[in-house]
Amino acid sequence: MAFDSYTLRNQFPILQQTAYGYPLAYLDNAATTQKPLFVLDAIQDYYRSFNANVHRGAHFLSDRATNHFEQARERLAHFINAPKNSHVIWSKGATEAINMVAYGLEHLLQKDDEILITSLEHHANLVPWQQLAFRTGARLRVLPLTSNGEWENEYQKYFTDRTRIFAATQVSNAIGVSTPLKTMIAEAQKYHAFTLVDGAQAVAHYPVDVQDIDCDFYVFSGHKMYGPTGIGVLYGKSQALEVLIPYQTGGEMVRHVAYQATEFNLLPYRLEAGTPHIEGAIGLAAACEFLTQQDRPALLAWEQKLANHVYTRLIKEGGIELYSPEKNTTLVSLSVPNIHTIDLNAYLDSKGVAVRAGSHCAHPLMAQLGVSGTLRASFACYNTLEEADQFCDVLLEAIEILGDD
Amino acid sequence: MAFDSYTLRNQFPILQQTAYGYPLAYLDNAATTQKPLFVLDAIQDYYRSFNANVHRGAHFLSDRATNHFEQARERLAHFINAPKNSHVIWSKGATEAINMVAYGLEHLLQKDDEILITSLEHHANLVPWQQLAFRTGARLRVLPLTSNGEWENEYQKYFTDRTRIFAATQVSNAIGVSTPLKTMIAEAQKYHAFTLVDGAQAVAHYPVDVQDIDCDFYVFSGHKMYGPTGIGVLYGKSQALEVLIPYQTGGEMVRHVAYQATEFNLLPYRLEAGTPHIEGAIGLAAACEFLTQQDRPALLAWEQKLANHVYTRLIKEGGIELYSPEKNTTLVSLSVPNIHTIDLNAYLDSKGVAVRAGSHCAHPLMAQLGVSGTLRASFACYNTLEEADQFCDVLLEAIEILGDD
Amino acid sequence: MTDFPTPHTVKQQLQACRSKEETFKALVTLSKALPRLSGEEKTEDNKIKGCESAVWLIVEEDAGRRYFRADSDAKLMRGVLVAVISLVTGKTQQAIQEKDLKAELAELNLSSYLTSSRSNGVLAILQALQA
Amino acid sequence: MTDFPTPHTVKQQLQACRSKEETFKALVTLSKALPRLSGEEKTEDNKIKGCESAVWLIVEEDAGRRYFRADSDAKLMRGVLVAVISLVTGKTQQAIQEKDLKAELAELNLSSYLTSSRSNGVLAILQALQA
Ligand SMILES: Cc1ncc(COP(=O)(O)O)c(C=O)c1O
Ligand SMILES: Cc1ncc(COP(=O)(O)O)c(C=O)c1O
Repeated sequence: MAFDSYTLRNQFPILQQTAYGYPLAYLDNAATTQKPLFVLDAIQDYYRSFNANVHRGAHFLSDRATNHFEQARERLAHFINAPKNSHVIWSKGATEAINMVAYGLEHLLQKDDEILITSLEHHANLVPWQQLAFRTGARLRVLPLTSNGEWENEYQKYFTDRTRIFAATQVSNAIGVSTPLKTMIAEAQKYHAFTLVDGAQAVAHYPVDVQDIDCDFYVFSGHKMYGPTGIGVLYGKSQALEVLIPYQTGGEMVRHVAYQATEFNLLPYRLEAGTPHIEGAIGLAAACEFLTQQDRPALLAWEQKLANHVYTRLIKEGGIELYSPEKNTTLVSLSVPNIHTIDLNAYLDSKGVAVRAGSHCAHPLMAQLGVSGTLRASFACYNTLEEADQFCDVLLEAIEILGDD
Repeated sequence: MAFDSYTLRNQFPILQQTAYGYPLAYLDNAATTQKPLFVLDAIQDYYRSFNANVHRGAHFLSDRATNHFEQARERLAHFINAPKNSHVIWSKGATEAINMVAYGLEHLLQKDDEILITSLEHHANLVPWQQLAFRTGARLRVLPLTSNGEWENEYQKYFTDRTRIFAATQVSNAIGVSTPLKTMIAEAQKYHAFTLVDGAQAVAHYPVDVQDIDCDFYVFSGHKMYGPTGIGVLYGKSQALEVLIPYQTGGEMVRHVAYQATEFNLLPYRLEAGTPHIEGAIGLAAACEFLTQQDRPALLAWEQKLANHVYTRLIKEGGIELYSPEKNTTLVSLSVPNIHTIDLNAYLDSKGVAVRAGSHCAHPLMAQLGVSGTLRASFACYNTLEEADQFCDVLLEAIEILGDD
Repeated sequence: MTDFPTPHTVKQQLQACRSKEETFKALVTLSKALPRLSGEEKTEDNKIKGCESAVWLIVEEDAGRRYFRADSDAKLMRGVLVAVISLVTGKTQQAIQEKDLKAELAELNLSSYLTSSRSNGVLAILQALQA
Repeated sequence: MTDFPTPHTVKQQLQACRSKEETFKALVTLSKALPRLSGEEKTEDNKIKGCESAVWLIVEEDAGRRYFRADSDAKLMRGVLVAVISLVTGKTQQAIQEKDLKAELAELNLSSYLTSSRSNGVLAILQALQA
């Protein structure tokens, strides 16, 4: 394989530590990834050399800050193949981006209109739509996807002439399956619904082409793709962004303000009130550059190999329920009958293995699977086969100790 | 004086550079401040040692990240003398915090209710209220303050039984005057109005005691007080925060989610949807610590001395209109008849002086002053008398060259 | 199902642990001493809010003394419940309220249950016990 | 009020500048060559959106050639306007559109007017000239 995770790890100083005397195996990457030195250096460089407020100033530092900030937007546009920079709106993260759309479309929704989501959604791509439905009298409908991420038989009946918004995740954070995104979007388009894709779990692993997906909106968070916290992106087609009522108002997003009326600015600024998270935008652009410099197919193949390795070892053991697919995923999600995932988690932690237990912010999906939660090990490019084995070994040990009744 | 800005400057590597061959005099601190090494180190330390997602995880790194994140909240609470940590809600900045309140109170507003602001407000503390008024049929009223920040004669008539919200800045970003905050708040309380104070220009300079001010809400941005970008605070009294409808929904802010209904979490989490800006919170707490370690009265006295020095030099020259007060302010705001502030700004920049020209996001205030914009030099603790003189010298040179007709 | 242990036994068992692994094993052993609640007893009212695992707590009073029964769907939490309950059961409300339970848990090597991310759980239980 | 300078004079004056300060002085000199617009000509329609200072532009056509008159409330901007207009005035629309105005401004030491924070202004003017 063209790439070597052991070399790449040198970019991540945080991984070179022990936890309670054990090597730290950080397998909680679907929650947040670690940051390469390349990103940390970009942040330091910003604050040490050219920090200033953007757009409004005209001096040595503010010119440089503005140039870097707008170049960051350009890099992000390039990263997801957006046709123009102005399609990239900075947000705090995926959650804020979805809320921006839910708020911005409210004026177009009427009683008995329908908002369609899938059964695999994270709360971030569910609660904003549910609350929007409550406010407008629209109905929230749920497209049932099987736990393999496939369509149910009669999915057609969920799309109707009243479907105004269709929001779907690209990859499930809880069980790692990918959804049949392009066909779902195409189906929604037949009904002229606005389409939003939650790419939070996709961007770190898969190449994303928003023009190919052809959705109206695409959202993601920087911190899940090797970038800083507090920054994310709302991508939108021009016409889609144009109809959004600005979610926030204030400085930067206005042309002229009088007490009686305010004239808003053009895109992208119209949707970016206040001083932006300049450091975050520059750091996230550095994360894109870091990823672009890698052999991305090799990275993905490696992450999938680690997940598959764990899947294969555990399925052989028996007595473990696996919810993630065997292949083509970068995480493993499981439960063990009669042992609480929180107990497994605590035991794994005590031996240096960082994973996540619980509902993964997807209560309805857990209900559908018939569990209160799962244990999730999620991989990033810097993880190693040793870490995958450390997870399996300690998990089996935990089952032995905790299963003792 | 107990403090020495030349020593303090060593904490700010960005200031040790030249612009076009001239020493860089960064006098645009009201737009954003530079960050001390103490803050930069806290950011690096976070990403290099304990970056993880907070609250939802239970492992070595997430425990440490959560502890630091919640300690950051505690430090902020302490910094503004909030009675409990849960009164501190993280926001993207002052702008988002004001929008959170404007959105959250909408359900309490009726047609013909009144929202009262002052004539000194930044667009961030104006447009959200104006738009709220448009949405609800409430009236936006403007309490006229003189350009000395004093009450107009008949201010009483602006407070009425219909005044539901009173929002005022503590310090004007455009002209540097302080408002008669406590008496205004007390007046608003007589009418049981919700009170919000925009502290964006206050926190870096003045000690803030929210219990003493006794406002319902107090907002500010981290980047204007030596902290990172993308982070700020919404402080609120318990009862005030409790009535806010959550502005954003999604993960973290929920207790339980079903398709039919969602149970929200307790404060502060109820108002913090999604993965927070963890680095930002930790960096901002470091900025508070940095400030707390200084002799703050000495810092303020120094900043005021610099502003007063410039004021005194320029007033002697004649032909310059000064809008900021002579004393008790940390900035100088001016215009020169027949010379556009943008031209002055460009000339100053060419000699390394970074100031700001324009309306300072306060169009209505500019209209009141009868100018299209002003030139503003704003000081921070690391500025020097040499820089203040560099500003005056280059400004006078600019007036000579540009005034030549 | 063993007898409900005394604070002394709990202390001995937990303080002897030299690693997290040993603490877990000890908590598993302790957990077996917790009489499980019946389905009907696991009501919403008895549920303690803010725990990552489901925890139910029933307080009974007899002659001025308080007795606690509890359950959880997580085994280690049941072990923790045995430890905490051993510290307070059979005492008067006032005696319970005067205790510094956080400090006592820390002495039992259980302080990792008191960090802010997990505390939601155990701190809420302590509050319920001292209510 | 001097004659409207030729591209050649503009080039000579601006390319001779060895510092930003000299460029400013040259722009001030150039600005004097710009005939000011009357109050009535400064309409909202003639105003170019997106400039930090107010800029008005009037296009007139005569025998297939375009002539530009402009004004601004900022003096340096008036100097810049003289420079840009000298490059295009009296030419056909097609000839104007074929020009790489950004590159020509850069040659005139005016590239600092083309950075993204200030560009709003000058880039909007170039667009209007080439429309
Ligand atoms: C008085 C005042 N209020 C509000 C703001 C908005 O702050 P931010 O842009 O950080 O949200 C500013 C800063 O521009 C300000 O000076
Ligand atoms: C699929 C999915 N959508 C949305 C989110 C929300 O992202 P954030 O918390 O960064 O806003 C997450 C992450 O938690 C996620 O996994």
